[in-house]
Amino acid sequence: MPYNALKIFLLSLFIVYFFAGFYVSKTIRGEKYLIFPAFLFTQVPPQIGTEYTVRILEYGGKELDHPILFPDAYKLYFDNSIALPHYNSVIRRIGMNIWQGQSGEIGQYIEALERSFLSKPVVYEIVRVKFDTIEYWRTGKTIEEKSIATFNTEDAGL
Amino acid sequence: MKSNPYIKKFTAYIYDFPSLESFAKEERPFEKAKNIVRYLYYFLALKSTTMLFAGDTYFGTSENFSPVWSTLWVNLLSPADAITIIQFFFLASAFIGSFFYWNRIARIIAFLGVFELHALLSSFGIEVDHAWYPWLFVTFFLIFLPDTRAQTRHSLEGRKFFLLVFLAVQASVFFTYSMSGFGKIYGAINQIIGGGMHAFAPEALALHVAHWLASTHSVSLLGPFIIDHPWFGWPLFVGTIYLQFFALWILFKPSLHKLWAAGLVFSHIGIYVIMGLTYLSSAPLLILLFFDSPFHKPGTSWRKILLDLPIFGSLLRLFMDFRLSKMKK
Amino acid sequence: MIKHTTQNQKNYLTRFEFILQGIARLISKSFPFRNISKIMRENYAFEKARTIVPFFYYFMVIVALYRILDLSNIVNEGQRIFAPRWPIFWADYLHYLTVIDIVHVFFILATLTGAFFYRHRAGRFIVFLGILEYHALRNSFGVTYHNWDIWVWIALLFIFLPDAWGSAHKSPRERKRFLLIFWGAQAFVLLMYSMSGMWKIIAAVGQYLNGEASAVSFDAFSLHISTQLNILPETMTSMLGPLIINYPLLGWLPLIAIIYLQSFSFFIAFRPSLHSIWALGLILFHVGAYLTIGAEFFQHIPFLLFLFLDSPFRDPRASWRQTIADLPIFGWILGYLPKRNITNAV
Amino acid sequence: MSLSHSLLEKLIVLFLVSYFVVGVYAHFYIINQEEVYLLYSWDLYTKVPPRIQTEFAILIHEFEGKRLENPIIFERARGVLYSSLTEYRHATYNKTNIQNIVRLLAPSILQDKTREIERLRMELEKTFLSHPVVYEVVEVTFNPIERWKNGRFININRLGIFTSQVF
Repeated sequence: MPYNALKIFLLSLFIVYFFAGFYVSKTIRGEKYLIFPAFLFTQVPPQIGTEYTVRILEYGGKELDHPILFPDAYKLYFDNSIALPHYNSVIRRIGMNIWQGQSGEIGQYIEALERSFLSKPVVYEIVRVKFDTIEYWRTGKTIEEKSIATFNTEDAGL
Repeated sequence: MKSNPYIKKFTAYIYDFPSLESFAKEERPFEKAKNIVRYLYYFLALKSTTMLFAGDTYFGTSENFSPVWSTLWVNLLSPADAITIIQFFFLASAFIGSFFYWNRIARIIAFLGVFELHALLSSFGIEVDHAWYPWLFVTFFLIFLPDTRAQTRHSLEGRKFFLLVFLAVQASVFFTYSMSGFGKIYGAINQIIGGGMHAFAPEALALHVAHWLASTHSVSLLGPFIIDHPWFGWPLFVGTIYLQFFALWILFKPSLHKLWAAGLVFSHIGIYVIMGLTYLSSAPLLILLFFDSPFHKPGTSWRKILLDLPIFGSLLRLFMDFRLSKMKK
Repeated sequence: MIKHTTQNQKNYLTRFEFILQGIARLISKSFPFRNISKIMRENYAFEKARTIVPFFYYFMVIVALYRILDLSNIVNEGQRIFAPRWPIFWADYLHYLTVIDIVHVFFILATLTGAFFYRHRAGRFIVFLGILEYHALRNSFGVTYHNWDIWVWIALLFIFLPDAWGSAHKSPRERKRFLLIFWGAQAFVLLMYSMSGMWKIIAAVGQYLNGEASAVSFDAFSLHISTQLNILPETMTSMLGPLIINYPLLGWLPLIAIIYLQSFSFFIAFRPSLHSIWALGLILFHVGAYLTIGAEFFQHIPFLLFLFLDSPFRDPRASWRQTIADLPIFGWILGYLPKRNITNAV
Repeated sequence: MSLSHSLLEKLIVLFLVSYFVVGVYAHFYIINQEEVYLLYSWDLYTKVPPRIQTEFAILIHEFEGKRLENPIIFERARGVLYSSLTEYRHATYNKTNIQNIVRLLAPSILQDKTREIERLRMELEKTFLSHPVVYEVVEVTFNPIERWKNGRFININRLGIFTSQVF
């Protein structure tokens, strides 16, 4: 393989990988097997943020006395097949679609979420939470919590 | 198309990297590069033994075992057998690489060892393993090294090939950092256009830390300090973006190889101390590939190093040209 | 390219040679001892050794960084007992958690200075302090932990390296002292294995004489493994352990090979042609020890890789026949075979 | 402070020889007390374990109200003495581990030192995860290979049955 041909070949590998990575970074998971754009911490969270989270009302058929929000429920009711950061992006995707009224396209995310419940049936709410990022970390208090949808794993016939 | 002088001047400035020809003429760069390649495989061999000792702490529970396409053959056996086979294949391939690093087939086997290990680690849950990506790219590019019998003296051509591929190996490590830096800058531009918080704002790091620690329910040593004193985090975050984005630029500035690699190693320590994330798997590559870089001319003056710094170097150069032209008048 | 040894170096060599042969004669009378000067071919060896030592300091940075992953274990151990050793005497005035943070941060910073200033003795001394503090911390939880001993001793030994990196053509005296220290580090690593092998031989002779199961009996290895596995809960087992327990004969030769490999290690310091094979053997021993009795001992492997796999003293032109002739015992036995085929090969 | 050539040479040889000699010393004379820090004889796995071994041990007969028809030995008694493997690893690898307590408890039972028995029993039962636990201190003789293969002992010498109290 002549020297210049190798040079161009190696250079093109990097350029192709850059565009592949850039394209893949647009997908929900932000990466694909073997294509890793390393786009980490690219979006700075706003001062007053709005997030979507899951609030568990009933679990395993038992009514919970005080419903638990997702970050605390993660350890108790979810198997760790999906790492925590990806749960957040799956739930955010569900919440945004519902909030913008296109609740049609969330089927696959709901299914991914419900597949990871440790036991069924589960009744849970998608909640839109408004909070000051720093304050929420310090005290855990939120400015406003609004439930925008309620789901029951039994309805979807899972 | 007669090349435009300005473009020529600009590319010359960025790519003022002496052609590999000049490096290939000397004896030392080639010997150094060969040494480093050998130590890369030695380190891989060491990792393969410690992976064995760590046993199954690396592999998730076998229930959510969904093999990626490169380990589909694993469905014929149970996940436990697959783990043992791949661990031993990785061990054998790493030692084959260490002993016969001058032979391309051995290097291909070593790459396959890392490739299968990474595939296996990515087969648990839907999480793709990030730790072994740097080694995957490095062992892939190492395959293209020309076959260099350890004792034979090589032609100029052979040495040029070797150094070119070695540069590509170094580039594969800095490439990931440049992508990461580019991602942050690209994200910042979007956020600046969209108004509101962005990466270059003083509170950026404090917000990142608060959001990350809250959403992942984790703690870190200096996280609370950064949240309470956002201004302290400003130079750290902008400095990390600067270090990461210009990594590929520094690839062509060998005088800065060692300092830049040390800077990136510090950024990993910073990420651990502030965000609680232990991502150390590319630190050994930064250290082995850049701390004794074959392209670094010993005895380069501090002035040259300062002039090579991205942005600040060109500002300094402009300032010196300006002062020079004023003195001439 | 190998410079012939000038007259003044000749008498230096014989003196050093005389001392080492004295020790060898002390350790074993019967063993035919090789001529040392062959291993000290300065130029070629110096150029190689000069590139290996910096990577020892670069590798220390990697080790220091990876100690962060081990932090949680050390914190747990500290809760139970914390009896600081003399190198961290200052730990009595602080809470043990701050001591752990300080030692780890200092270790990383010390090795990073070492990575930049290994050419100066001060830089190498700071690296030694860094690893000494960490080693002391690791040993401050009641039970001594000897896995990191080798790093402390080699870092101490390398402090005495002459600052010979500067110009390539240093004086022969400088180069020889550099190689001497480098050879000292190799010999030290091999000495540890020889000591371990020696105790095994002594114990084997003792047990054999009073009729107990000894290292030479068929089921020795499976006895070792079963005793070890009996004190572990049923879920913690080793990959090859059950196999050797069920078929004890499988463990007979490997155990004898391990004892041979360990006890003759120190002599390999005088046979550079065997360095890489012996290092591979010792690495396989560590892997085998883990796979059978679960002994997690990986801290020596970097030295076997970096100091021996491409040893500067190995004569690149050595033929494999001559390497076999160097093998302890086997080479010696082959020596008595018809001289013809061995001599014409050398 | 650049060492003269021959001095450096002798230092290295002295270093190697002294490390060896101190190693031998460490083996013979510091076997019982605390090991010397930084110096070691490297006498790992030197003696081959004998084919017939005797050991003091605990047999768990009953815990959490369940009576076991064949009592389980301490090493296999997860769920009674320790909950997780890491906890077990710590329990056995440092001074306050359970095997040491049993090695002191058994002889004191034989010599009938009641105060010593009380103290050791309290220390042992402190590690039980639930109470009451009916356990028996025994002296077992076994062949390690057989014991690992099928858990059988050659002979069990029963020293005493106890029921753990809640403290």
